[in-house]
Amino acid sequence: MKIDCQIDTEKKVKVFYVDGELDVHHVKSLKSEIMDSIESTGWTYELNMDKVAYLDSSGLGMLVYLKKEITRHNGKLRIVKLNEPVLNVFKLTKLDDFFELG
Amino acid sequence: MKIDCQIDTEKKVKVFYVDGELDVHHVKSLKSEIMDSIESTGWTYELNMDKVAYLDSSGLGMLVYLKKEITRHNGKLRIVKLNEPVLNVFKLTKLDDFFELG
Amino acid sequence: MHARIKQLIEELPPDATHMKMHVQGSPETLALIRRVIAACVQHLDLSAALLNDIKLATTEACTNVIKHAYKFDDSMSFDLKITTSEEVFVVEVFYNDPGFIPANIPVPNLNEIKEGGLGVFIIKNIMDHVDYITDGESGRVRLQMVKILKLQDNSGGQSEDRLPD
Amino acid sequence: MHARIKQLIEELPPDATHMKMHVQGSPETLALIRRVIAACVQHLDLSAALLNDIKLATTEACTNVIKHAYKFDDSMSFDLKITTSEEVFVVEVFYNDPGFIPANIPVPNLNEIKEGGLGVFIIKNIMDHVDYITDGESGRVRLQMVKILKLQDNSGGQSEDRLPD
Ligand SMILES: Nc1ncnc2c1ncn2[C@@H]1O[C@H](COP(=O)(O)OP(=O)(O)O)[C@@H](O)[C@H]1O
Ligand SMILES: Nc1ncnc2c1ncn2[C@@H]1O[C@H](COP(=O)(O)OP(=O)(O)O)[C@@H](O)[C@H]1O
Repeated sequence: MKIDCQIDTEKKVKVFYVDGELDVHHVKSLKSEIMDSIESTGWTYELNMDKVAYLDSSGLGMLVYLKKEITRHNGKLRIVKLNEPVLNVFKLTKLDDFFELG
Repeated sequence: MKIDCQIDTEKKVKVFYVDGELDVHHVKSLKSEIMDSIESTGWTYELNMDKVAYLDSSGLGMLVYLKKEITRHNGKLRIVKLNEPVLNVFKLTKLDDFFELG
Repeated sequence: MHARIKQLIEELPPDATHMKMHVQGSPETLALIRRVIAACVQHLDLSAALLNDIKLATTEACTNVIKHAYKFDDSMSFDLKITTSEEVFVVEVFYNDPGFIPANIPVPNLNEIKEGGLGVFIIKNIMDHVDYITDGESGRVRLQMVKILKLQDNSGGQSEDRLPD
Repeated sequence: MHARIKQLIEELPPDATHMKMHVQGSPETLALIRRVIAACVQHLDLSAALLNDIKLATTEACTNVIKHAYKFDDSMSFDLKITTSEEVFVVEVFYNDPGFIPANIPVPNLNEIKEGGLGVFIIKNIMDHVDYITDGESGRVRLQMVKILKLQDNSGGQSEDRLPD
């Protein structure tokens, strides 16, 4: 799991470039990385999933948790560049509507 | 195992493009393909190994057999475009001198 | 079990691939298991979607063993048996879980967004047959999952059709 | 066994990969075994040469089981156990061969070009430790092969050094 972060303080956007397979083994590092960077209010958190070839229910559970936490801090979570197989897991579980996917 | 053959009747050269892994399972098809095409005399048989990523003692044994048969028919066997790991097997068994490698 | 699936499993062709794995019950093992699955089916040239589906269902099943049955105690281990032909992919997970009652696995309500409870739902959606066989005495569980790779009647091409229920 | 190798095997780190395979004794299985080996060591980022070496030695060993011990009877099966850490790759082949006497395996004369007889020579040249353990009573054979992947003392980089004899 490799996570790079780009911060735009003017626009209040943090972009996380995630590289790895999001199973139960790897969700923890992504979760804590983002949790540690949540600002008090009004930021947008973008997860770039271009390099994520695998995601399962452990990954989805972590994303649901993050979205709730971010919303609690008046922030927004955006998930972009989903690969086909990863997008399919969102669709299968009907979570494609819950998340803002791009 | 995929084998394509190009024949140059003027120069009396047959080039075999081998694609696959040369273990005991696959040597038979290559062996019979070449044996079936051996001409009575004076031809050169070139094995292009560019697409062979794996070769072991079963492959070497088959090549030794072919070289002996071809020589018996006054022909020549040339083995070209060997990949590093495949070339290493020839070196390890000191067969790099026995064969004409290119 | 659907009669067609039963037949596919019982009449495996002689060139079917059989393999058993004995692995440590630790989350690190999951990526290894996915790579081994890919190794087992590589020669079948499955579509990326189908390959991902069988990796996904198998990972969900093994995650549950590690998480629920073994509570992340990685001194525990479990077995995986993979059997595959061009027509069918069968994966079985063998593990210990004395108290486990498969009928008690809750069915998620997808309108209620929660952080968990989707693993078994995903497995059942992907696989054509899912069966937990428990042995009360030994506490041994055998989870059998079957995915049809290609319906034999379909002439050419990779089929991802589902069996009619 | 070299003391260093013994130590590496006995003191495997907790994140070592353990897996057992049960496969059919047929030539088709060999490519599968190579892919599974690659799957087991992928996270170690071995050099192409080193990866090929362990595939090669393992294939030679399994070819001998299929060819000599089982005489191409693919109703027979054998077991493979792969254990690997960053430092060491251990592969063991378990099979039946009641009459087998390891000491009788001939050493090839490389100056005399023949069509066979190089398999065990290749195995012994590649692996850092090779041992056939036979059980006369059951006819069970265990072939243990060990390859050092990285000498712990070497600081950076992938080492392909051989142990001093
Ligand atoms: N192998 C198992 N052993 C014991 N309990 C299990 C097992 N698999 C599933 N369960 C039970 O079923 C529930 C639902 O499992 P699942 O759908 O995978 O979601 P989650 O793991 O996120 O809870 C689990 O919370 C657990 O109580
Ligand atoms: N697993 C085995 N069981 C029985 N005999 C074996 C086994 N491995 C090797 N041998 C014997 O050792 C000889 C040399 O084996 P090897 O070096 O692999 O060359 P080849 O298989 O080409 O003969 C074989 O011919 C066979 O007699």
